[in-house]
Amino acid sequence: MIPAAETGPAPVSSPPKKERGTPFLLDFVPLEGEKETRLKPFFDRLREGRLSTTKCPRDGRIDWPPRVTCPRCHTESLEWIDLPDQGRLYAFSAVLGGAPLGMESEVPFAVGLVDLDGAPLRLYGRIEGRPWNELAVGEPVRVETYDVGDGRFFYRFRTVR
Amino acid sequence: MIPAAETGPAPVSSPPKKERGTPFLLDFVPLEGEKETRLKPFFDRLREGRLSTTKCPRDGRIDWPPRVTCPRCHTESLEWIDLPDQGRLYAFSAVLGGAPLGMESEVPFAVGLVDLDGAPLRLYGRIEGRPWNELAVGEPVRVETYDVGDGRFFYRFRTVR
Amino acid sequence: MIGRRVALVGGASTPFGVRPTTWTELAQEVGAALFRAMPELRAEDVDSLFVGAAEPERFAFQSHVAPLVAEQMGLQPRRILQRTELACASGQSAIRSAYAAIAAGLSDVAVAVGVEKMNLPDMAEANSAMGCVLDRAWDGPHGATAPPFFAMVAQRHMLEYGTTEEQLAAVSEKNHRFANSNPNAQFYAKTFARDKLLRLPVVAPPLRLGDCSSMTDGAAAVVLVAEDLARKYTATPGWVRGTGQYSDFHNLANAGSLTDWVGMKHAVREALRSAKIETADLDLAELHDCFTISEIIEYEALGLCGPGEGGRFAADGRGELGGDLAVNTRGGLLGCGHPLGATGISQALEVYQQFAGTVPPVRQVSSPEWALVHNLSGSANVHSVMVYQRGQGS
Amino acid sequence: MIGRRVALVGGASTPFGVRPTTWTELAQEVGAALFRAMPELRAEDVDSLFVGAAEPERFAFQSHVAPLVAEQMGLQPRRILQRTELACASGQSAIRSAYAAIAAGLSDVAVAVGVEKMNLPDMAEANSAMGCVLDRAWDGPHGATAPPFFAMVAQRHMLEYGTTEEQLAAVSEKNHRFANSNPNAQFYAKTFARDKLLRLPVVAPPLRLGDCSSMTDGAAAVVLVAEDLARKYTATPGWVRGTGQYSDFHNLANAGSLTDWVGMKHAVREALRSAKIETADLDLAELHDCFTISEIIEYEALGLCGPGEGGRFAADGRGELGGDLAVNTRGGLLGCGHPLGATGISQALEVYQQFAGTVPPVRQVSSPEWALVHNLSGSANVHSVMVYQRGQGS
Ligand SMILES: [Zn+2]
Ligand SMILES: [Zn+2]
Repeated sequence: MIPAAETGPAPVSSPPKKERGTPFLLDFVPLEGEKETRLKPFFDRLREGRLSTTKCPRDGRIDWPPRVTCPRCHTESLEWIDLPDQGRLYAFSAVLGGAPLGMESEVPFAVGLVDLDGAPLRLYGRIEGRPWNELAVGEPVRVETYDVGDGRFFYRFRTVR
Repeated sequence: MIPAAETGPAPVSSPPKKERGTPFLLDFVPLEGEKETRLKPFFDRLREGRLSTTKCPRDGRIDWPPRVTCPRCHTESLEWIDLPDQGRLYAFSAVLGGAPLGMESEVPFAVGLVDLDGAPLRLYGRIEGRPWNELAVGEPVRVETYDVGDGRFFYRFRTVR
Repeated sequence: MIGRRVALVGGASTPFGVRPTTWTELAQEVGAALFRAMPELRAEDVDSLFVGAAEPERFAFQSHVAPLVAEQMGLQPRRILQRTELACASGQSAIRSAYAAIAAGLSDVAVAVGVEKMNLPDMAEANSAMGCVLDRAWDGPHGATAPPFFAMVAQRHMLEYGTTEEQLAAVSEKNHRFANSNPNAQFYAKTFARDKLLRLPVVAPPLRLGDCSSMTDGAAAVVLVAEDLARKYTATPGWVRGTGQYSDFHNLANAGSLTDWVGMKHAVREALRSAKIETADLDLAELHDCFTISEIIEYEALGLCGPGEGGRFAADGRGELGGDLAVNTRGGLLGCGHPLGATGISQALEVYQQFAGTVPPVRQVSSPEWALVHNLSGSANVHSVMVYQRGQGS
Repeated sequence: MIGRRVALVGGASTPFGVRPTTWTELAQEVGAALFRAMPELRAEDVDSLFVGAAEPERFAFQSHVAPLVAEQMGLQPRRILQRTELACASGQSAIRSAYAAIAAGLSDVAVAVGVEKMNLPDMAEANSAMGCVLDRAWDGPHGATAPPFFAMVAQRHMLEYGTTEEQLAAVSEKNHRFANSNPNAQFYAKTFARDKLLRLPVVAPPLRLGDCSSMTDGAAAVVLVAEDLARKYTATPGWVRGTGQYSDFHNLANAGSLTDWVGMKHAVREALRSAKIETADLDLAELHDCFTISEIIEYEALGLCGPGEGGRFAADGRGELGGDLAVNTRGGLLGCGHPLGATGISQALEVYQQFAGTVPPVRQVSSPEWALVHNLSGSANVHSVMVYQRGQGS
């Protein structure tokens, strides 16, 4: 027998409304509202300055990005845990041109992969603080959260030296 | 042996530039410039008030939309012919809601399929002139061309009664 | 067919509707639902993944969705991984791809999954996405989307054959009623009597709201396996017996008759020929009722009635359970909603569940053996058909 | 493999580059080029059409492209019609789908065609389209596109193994040089000496302009047929002998080692296993050189050299004609440009032409028998490999 999926809140009756800004299909930042994502707790925590993710209570493993189901045992009862706010640059580069729409004015900007201290995660993100040509593999960075400009929050890294 | 395609002008070295207006991926109207389409003659004729298409000189058949190659014999030596500017409504309906982005302010609008007089073509298009609930299958309409607002031209139909 | 036999051995679906979830979360949900529904399925059994999705690039601003879905579902495909797109028929295309791969020996256990998230913050953007399913550059600037096109189809059918609004409503009432037995359906909890349907607002004349399927969020997945593995997963495999597709045209100028769906006749003929059966052998059919008029013309193209008789066929209840052929027992696109890529998968899931005898009695066909699934896409310019046969008792 | 043998029997390409044409016009051009190149092919022979296209929904604001391409090429598919998408590997996915369909007996004569139009009026929109190939919602907001990702791969390879900019330039110089023999290549008429390459602007450090493949417009098509039909079209069929794919991850956090492409090793192993050959048996390879560092790591993953030795392998000319293995004789993605969906098709066309002995002598491999085609997609999170064998003389 194939049971109906028992997942998630019940369907709601009308789609969320949004004021026209950047068209959705050119807007990289996730929608963060309760009518838009089951990961609202992640964004609520971002708003409090906390970078977090989900952990499966059965196998004790954490995943990135945060999930609504465990990819291994498929439970939907996942726990939220805060992630370390420090890490080290595993690799980095920079965008010197060819940026996506809406990011052209930020060029040049640095990006990198950051090994979080004490967590088995290597996150990709924007690296703020110093120009790309002054960065070094292995140097420490910290996590910061920020308002993207319309009330939504996201995260990035900042050099600490 | 596989010869290189002998089609079209040689590649050019830089993409066309466009002032930022409606993003390309939300803009239904074709790009009409010589760096953008090999069908520029179609749009040049539209600008002169003429709706035209291509005809294959080998088999004498016309196609819609206009083409750069014949779908039957694959020649690229096609002729341009003007189409009749009169036709009759084969079917029609109207958009009373759910319009694509940029067309919401035009709602309600009528659309229909028009059998051109004396040409074996049944074209889809906007029907202007009278509200949709006053239209009738079989009634005559004429072709008109118009500036979409930024110098590009397109075509539509208008009732004649 | 030359290769191995291929069996449909199970599946699952998320709830369909306006869902407070992202595209990606829907893919997670359907993965969890699938493994719950099929406890004997292990992730490492699955060697291939076929993702049916119409427009994630627009609806979710996300391309390269096949590996994304693999990650979401907890799968690691090692044989074949791809997304197939055929607009409204993307789900069935994923199943057909899995079928070909398994038959050819390139895969043993494949998941075909459909995911679509159509309700966006700005529905005008979603409507633009629907518009570019048709010929964007030539028909699109006029405002060409599915409703006005199928409205013209309905207008011509009414004009040529005397089909009525009441006959259209009969299709809608039937499919919404069936959807009341399907907890995953978008309109599971809503009832639509015929007189209520006839009072709903006109969307694209002559079509009313109840004549049109919805913009829907949802995901569904099925599992297909090679013949020797079928019994490992189910006692009631659905064997893929036939397939047919036909592509007529793209620009609306090249559509030919609006009311005689020649392409569907070709696809049906090929699918039935390959299955070595006739329409009369079918016990149930999932027909692509994106609009009520579609199901009416599909009755005709399938050969259930003569040209122009589809409206009366509907009104006479001949597409009901106990009629000539049980059509859209799942609730159809009208009752379930139409998350483009998930629709074809959900239809196949209904076939599996009908064969397994696990649907609620109110829609259970008695001992079904043969089922046909049909999808059209775009302006009915492509028709896709598959035929399944219930496996004999183990 | 269980079904019929499948042969690659011909193909054609449009010029690649910044083309003054629409997506749709490219599809027409490649149709005309195909029928010119294969005068013995009749449109009505073609029963199936597989369209490889990465993002027509964005690059061309057009979905449901399979029937559109059919109309443009003058084809009317009656068996199978679909578009396959796997980002940068969409073209190879179309070929794989045709292969499976023919092997399974579902198609006899199939066209696999790739079309992409990447140069838009506003290139920032095109860059956004490239961004959503990666995990749009989680990596995208940081500005994740291919160049910075592969730049980090290069940085790590340099750090871990001492790979140099000069070694990267060796790959670029080779592939651009080969492209000078290919009139359809984007950089057919341009030369790039190593010292010139090392002075080009940095795009994403440490990668310079010459280390990166371009945004390219172009289309290519090949024809695959069932075994008994091969001789009807060519005296030098390329038999599909093996296929392998592997999907590792999607979000960049789950990439594991940047420099050890485990997924490619899996895909290569499966493809070679199914072809019953080893790397040493290969006579030519088309490797996915979206960036110079890619080809270097692919040498390693293919087993041509040890871990970290790819840079020296390149600098020593071991990937040249007359070296250990002729790699990217067509000119590669670096020299030909990279119209996503067309790339995999163009690579297969090079294999066919090498087998037929019709490429210019400057890039003709001597009596090739075995060829391997590799595509990665996204952030090298998916690897797709096919192996072809030249048919014996008729
Ligand atoms: Zn778990
Ligand atoms: Zn001709």
